[in-house]
Amino acid sequence: MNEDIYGIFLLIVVGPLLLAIPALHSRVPWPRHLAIIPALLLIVFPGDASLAMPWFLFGTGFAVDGEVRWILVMSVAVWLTAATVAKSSRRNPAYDRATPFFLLTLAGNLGAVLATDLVGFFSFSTLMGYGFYGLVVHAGDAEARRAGRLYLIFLIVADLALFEALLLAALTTGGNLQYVVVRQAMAGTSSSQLYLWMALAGFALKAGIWPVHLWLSTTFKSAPLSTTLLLGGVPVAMGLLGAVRWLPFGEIAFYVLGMVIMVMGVAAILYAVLMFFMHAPLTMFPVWGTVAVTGLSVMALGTGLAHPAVWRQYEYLTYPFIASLGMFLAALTFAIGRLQDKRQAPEVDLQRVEVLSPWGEGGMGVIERWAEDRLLILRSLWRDLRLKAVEQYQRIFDWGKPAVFIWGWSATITMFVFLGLVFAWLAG
Amino acid sequence: MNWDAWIPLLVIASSLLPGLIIFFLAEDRKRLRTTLNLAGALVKLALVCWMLWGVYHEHHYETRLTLLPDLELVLRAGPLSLLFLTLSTILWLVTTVYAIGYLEDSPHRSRFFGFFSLCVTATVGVALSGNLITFLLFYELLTLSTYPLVVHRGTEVARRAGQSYLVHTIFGGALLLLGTVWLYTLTGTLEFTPRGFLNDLGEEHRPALVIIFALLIAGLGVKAALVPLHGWLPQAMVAPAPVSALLHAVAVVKAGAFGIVRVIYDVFGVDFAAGLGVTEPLAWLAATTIIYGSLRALFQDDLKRRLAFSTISQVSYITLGVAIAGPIATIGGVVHLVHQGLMKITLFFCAGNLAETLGIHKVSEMSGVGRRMPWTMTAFTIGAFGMIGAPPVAGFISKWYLGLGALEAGQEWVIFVLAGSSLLNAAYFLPILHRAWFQEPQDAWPEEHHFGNKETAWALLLPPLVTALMALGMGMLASAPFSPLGWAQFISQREFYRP
Amino acid sequence: MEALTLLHWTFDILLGLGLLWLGWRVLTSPDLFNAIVLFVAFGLLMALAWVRLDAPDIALAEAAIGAGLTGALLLAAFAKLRTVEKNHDIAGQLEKGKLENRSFQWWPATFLLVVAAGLGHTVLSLPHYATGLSAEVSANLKSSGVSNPVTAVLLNFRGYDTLLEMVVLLLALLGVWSISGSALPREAAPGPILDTLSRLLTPVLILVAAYLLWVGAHAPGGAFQAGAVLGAAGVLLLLSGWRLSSHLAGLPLRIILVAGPVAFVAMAVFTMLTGGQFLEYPRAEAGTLILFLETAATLSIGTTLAALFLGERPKNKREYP
Amino acid sequence: MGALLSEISWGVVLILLPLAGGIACFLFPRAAKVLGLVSVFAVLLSVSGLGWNIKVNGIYRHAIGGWNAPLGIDLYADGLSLLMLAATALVGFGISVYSADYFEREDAARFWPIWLLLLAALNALFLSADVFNLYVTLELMGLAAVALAALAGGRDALGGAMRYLLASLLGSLAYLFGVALLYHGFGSMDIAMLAVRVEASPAVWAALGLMSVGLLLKTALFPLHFWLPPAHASAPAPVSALLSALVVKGSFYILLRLWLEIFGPLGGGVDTLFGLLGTGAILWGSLQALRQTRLKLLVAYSTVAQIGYFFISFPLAASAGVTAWSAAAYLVLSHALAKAAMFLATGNVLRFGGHDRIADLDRVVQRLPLTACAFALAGVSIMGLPPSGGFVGKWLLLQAALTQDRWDLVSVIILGGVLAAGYVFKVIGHAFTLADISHESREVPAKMEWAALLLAFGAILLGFLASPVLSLVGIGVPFGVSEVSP
Amino acid sequence: MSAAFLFALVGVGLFSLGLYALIVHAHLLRKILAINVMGSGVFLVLVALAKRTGESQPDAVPHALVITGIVVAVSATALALTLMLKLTAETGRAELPEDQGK
Repeated sequence: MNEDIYGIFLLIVVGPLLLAIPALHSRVPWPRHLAIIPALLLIVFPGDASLAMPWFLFGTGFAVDGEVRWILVMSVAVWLTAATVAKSSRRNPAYDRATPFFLLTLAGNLGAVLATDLVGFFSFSTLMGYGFYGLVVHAGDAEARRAGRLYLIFLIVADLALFEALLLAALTTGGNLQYVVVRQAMAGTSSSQLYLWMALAGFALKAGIWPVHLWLSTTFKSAPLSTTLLLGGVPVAMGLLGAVRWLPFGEIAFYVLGMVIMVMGVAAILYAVLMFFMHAPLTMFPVWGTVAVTGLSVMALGTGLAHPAVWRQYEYLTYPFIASLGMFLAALTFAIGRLQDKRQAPEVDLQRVEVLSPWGEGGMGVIERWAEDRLLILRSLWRDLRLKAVEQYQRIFDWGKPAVFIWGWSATITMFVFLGLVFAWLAG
Repeated sequence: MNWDAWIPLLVIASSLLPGLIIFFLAEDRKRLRTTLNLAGALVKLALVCWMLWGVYHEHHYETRLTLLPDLELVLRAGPLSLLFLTLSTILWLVTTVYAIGYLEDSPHRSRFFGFFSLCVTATVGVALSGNLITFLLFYELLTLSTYPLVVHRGTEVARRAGQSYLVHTIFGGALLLLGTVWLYTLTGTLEFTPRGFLNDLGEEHRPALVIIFALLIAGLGVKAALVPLHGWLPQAMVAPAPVSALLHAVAVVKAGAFGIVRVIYDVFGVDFAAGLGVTEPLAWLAATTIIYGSLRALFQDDLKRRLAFSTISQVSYITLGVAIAGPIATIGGVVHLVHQGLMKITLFFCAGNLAETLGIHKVSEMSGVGRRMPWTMTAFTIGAFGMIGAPPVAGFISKWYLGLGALEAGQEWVIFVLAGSSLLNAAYFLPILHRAWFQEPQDAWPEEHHFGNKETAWALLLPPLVTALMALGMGMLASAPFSPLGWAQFISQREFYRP
Repeated sequence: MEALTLLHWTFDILLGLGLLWLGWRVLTSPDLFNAIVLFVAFGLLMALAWVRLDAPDIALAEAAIGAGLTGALLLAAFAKLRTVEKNHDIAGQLEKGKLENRSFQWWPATFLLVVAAGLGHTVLSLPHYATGLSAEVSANLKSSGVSNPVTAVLLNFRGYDTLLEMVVLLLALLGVWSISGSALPREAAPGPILDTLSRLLTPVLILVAAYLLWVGAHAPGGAFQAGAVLGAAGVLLLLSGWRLSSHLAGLPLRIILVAGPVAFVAMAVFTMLTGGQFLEYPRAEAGTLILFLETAATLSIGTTLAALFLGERPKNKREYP
Repeated sequence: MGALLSEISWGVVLILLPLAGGIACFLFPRAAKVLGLVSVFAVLLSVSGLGWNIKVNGIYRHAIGGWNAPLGIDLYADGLSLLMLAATALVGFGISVYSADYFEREDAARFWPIWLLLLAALNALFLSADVFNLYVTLELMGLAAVALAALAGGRDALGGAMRYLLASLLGSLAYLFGVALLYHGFGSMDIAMLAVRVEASPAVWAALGLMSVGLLLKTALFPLHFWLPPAHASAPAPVSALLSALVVKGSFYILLRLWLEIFGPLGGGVDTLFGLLGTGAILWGSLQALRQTRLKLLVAYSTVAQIGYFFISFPLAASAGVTAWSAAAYLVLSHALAKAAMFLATGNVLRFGGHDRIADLDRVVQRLPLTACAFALAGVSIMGLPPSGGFVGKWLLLQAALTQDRWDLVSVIILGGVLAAGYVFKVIGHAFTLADISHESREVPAKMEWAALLLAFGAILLGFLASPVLSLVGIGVPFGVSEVSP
Repeated sequence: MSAAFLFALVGVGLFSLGLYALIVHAHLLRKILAINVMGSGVFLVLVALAKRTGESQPDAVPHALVITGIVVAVSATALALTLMLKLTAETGRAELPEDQGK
């Protein structure tokens, strides 16, 4: 059984990576779809399978079982959609440049889903993170770069926190970082609280959980649909997945942290609702949706931490929940994105047509440009109509460009203070 | 006839002889020179592989020549020696290929390659040294053979850089000499011994030993670019790219770092050193260097200078690893010797490619270069991610063991240093990557050369790709039996912490 | 006896003071020419002192070499110096030379006074009676081949020193020739008096030299003194304008110049080949061999001294076109 | 073969051979070059013969004229003498090869006889066991050296030579005064006998003072070095090499010998004074060398500095005799080779470019790579970097200083090395500059470049030969019994 | 106090006098004279002290040494004078070039 599935496992991860290279020169047709096929096969393939890879990093492995298949299904669906969406805007030359990143991100995602231990998960999710960065900024405008920068900072800080957690886990278990082993080992050690804090902080940052969600809102403003679609679903799902897999839920009761997390979840939902009403543009809707929904999940996590019994009761729901959550968010983003696209499509395409089609679709172009102008007027009118007061409120929460900067650094600094406090506590 | 005793000497000779011959070749004997260079490198590689196999199976390779009445010149291939030796040998081969491409048609090639081979000879000698005086000998030879390489361009800036290099290294060499002699007068031996040879020394010598340690570390710290002895390194950037690559990745800085490893583990013995209380200050010094180098790197626009400050920072990981004085951290430090070498040499190769192909010297000129030279920049990206410590590039492995080792040794503060350094590394590398991959190129490159439909010459492109792949492979395959990590663990078990 | 001792004492003290005074005058006399003349006088006084010290061999050597030849060298140099300085058109150079440094310098003087006092004390602290090596010398005198102990020491006991001494002379000549270059020997017309004088004196001097050489074996005299006299003859000839004919100025001259050292080297090789030590003469022939050596040495010394006086190397057209 | 080797009295051969060679050169000036080269090579062989002899039979002693010591003169050679003789022969041979192309026709006729007589003088000096005989050899050496120094002619050379001559004569006279005192005090001139008879007395102290001053003056130890730079800097290159590498060592050897045998055991603070002067020499010489703008002067001042190292051994010898003296001996040897190479290299530069201004060396050095290499290698030894003879010497010196906790001397030794690096690289740095060619160049014969290079290489090679060399030097125990090693 | 010591003291005096003149005077001819006077002083010490044998025959060895010394002195003087003349021809002054060293 394992022998049969061996190659496919490898392909799943290595396939997209290998495809990334020819994709640099766009030599392969349909590279994005091609890359997803192995994963698709894996879903269809019946039965559980696992593969140990002792030679990789500190020794890791891949495995498919019922739980993983849920997530896999969600991922494949989301990625397929994204690939298709992206395919439709083929004329965009940024497409070719984005493809490698798309593939890298895909590889990271799939690898993280399949990994059977912490290091594997960490490595692949890091790959995914940097891939996302590429996807976010590949459009290349200033807004995108700003978003990318923010995203990067969060990503790096998150990785640091997770790295820390990893070290603690490795120290406790003596190098074996299988999920099961770690969960059990961490339940009974003094450093488990530090580990929890670190891992939670890391995943919070990665998933864009309030109050460290900021990269999400900025990114959504500027990224193309194929990216936002992914951003909407994948990171949140992966963040939650990571948290569920890394943390000894159900085995440890950590009331304080649980409560803190629950409060954060509530606050996130409140915040999202508030913002949704004040921050009217349609594009941003998925953002607030995401924030709100993740708030919900965070509440769930907090509850699990505070009351392990509750967690154990509903544990069987975890993976379907994560998968459906991801799916839902992606769908939400996609839907709104399509609407958005419909309105913005002429703007983009017209310019491209003008540049790219020398054989004269002149008439059509003129008409479309006229329509575009009208649309622009409409949009500015609409913007002017917004209440001044709303803008004032908005500033309280989101100050725009300076805020991005401040948020980024404050999050980092908090992180360090946090680390220090916990160490002091540990040492004392 | 015991051939095992000759192999270390042959390893030395395999670069020394070609070097000496090359000095006397006419400038236009390109083919012969190339053949000599590559043949030497390949022979050396073969010998090293042979010894790797042998040492793993407990063979002993040792050459002894009398140097002073009671002191011998000892060349010995132990596991630690072989780690550094293998690194030097492989990178010499790669760098030679690169240099052949890089120096196409530039003047004084014979001189360059001659000193280049001498430099490698010295590095190999440093690696194989079996006692402190042999180490000192090759260490100084390294100083002498790199100086001409630093000033190779012959400009005023180069001359000043060379002067700065000399002032630092001569000064350092003097301190090292002093420490060595002093140690010798106390112990009467200088032989590198697993777990040190000072254990039997009386209590009354402790203050002297502390000073000796400081002297040795100061002497080695110059080459290892420990703050505040790092001043020469950024200046030495005026040298041609292969030199910078060799200087920063293999030869010079590594010789310093390797020396520090030797001093702590084979001269003092790590437990003894920790007992003296000297490792902790060293760890702090290394930490300071790590942060300082990264901070300085943030503000450099000149690409090579940025890389140089990055080197300052990264090399101190090695020092930090051994100064933490625990078995796991040691593995991290020692394996970083190799990892940093591969990653940094990749980066320098790429920087050289940019300069040679497009005339790019500054970060601010790199906009959109990823599209013009995708392969080069891919290699660069891998190297940069390795530096940041992102998995699965080799740098991750080093950081992992360093962090784990620090926790194990109860030195939690090191985690902050690592985290801070990673952040800073990201802060100065990621903008480069961003600019290269995502920004629109400018209208024209500063000075563009065309190489047919390739992005650059093969000899320039292959080396960074090879080293980048190796850096990647060493990270991904860290658990494979003959990976540097595996070997570092082997070293730690066999030499440093054998019960 | 008392009176004689007193007389001797008085004489010795006066002689010593005279030496000191002359030495002082030589070094401080304002006029360089006067200084040189005084130096010759000083040398003669030194010779007197040697006699008082029972060192007639040295007295002879001093008179001939120290006073005579050195004086001649100094005077010749002085004359040339005047020409050179005139050529350089620096009027009053010599006058300046006269006047230079007349002021007394206290620091060196004080310092040297201390040194002199210290050395004086040292000398006085030496034992009042010491035989040195005189016992050994007289014990071995018989087997040395000569009966004059000084000659025995010079040519036999410490013959090696003498060998090197010959080399010193040769070397000085080589140095002088090397520095001052070569010139074609040019005959100058001598004044009538000098001409006559030299014609009369030269044979006499050669005879004296031969006598000194011969007598050196058992009485004061010997190769150096004889050589010096021979040299004086050469100087006289040179002063009177005589020059070596140019075909003799090459190899033949050089052979004569090195005859001394060559004789020594030959002797050394000979003695060693016959199974002895370096310069170990067979006892029986020692006297003869020493005489042979001395003859060669005398020739060389005389010629060398004369050549030193001449300064430039006599040019030989065939060898140095 | 062995019998033949030990049959011949090589010491005598060593003296007579160059002597005869010199005379032959003088007699047949046209063949001077060939005769000279043959003689020097024969001397080299004879030194090997003597070395073999000493190695087999121990100390070499030869009573000249069959009279034994107090009355006659003895030749004496132990390891130390052998070392000096070997250094002389080796360096002398290198310089001779160089000179064969350096001097032409008339100059050759002037150079060769004097040089061979100088060689004879040096050999005689190193073999002598009699203080007065040493005086004669000293004079012989001094006059020959002066004659050579003046060889170039011209204002600088003549001035330098004149100053040198005066200093040399003064030194000899002071030495002779010391000889007089020793003889009249103790009735012998044989060093070994004096060593037995001498006891502390005013005569000995005065003799020590006079002889030391005289010999220091000739050795050019700071502050009595004033004559050296002008003389060494203005002489023709091979002559400068001879003067710096060998002649200075002659008087040092006498001082060392007298100290070891006669004065050293008496104690007193003179060794401290020597140490101080040595320190002064190292610092002053190095700093002056750093300041020079002309290459030859730089090298000459480097000699002043290096001489200082020899004298550092004196204060250290009290309790680490063998190490300190071995260090001195090794430094003398390696300095001889290295400094000769340096001066020869300088000569090449001077011939090629017509000047030796350091700032304008640029292409001169670049187009004479072998010469540059020779200079650099010699520099390595001068700096005391490994692997080189200089390094071994400094290592031993440091070892001796450290076992006695003489931190003052340790710091001076280290500092001297750093300063030396400063001035050596001041020159080498110019090998790589890109300045335009600003002069007419003249061909430099390959032999001249190789001679310099091989000498320099010898200095490096010495770094690997410490053990055999030091064991040879130890024959006859010139440095006393070894102290307990650490 | 005997004649031996008297003349030895005179020798010391001459040595010191000569040294003083050597240091103080700039003119080369004067320096050469000074060296000669010094030499005479040393010779005097050597020979005078040889008279301490207590017999009529003094120690012969120093005598031989002094004869050797006298020849050395004259050789050196000749060389020095030649050098002086050449130097003067170059510089116009019979003094050491003051711009070097010292």
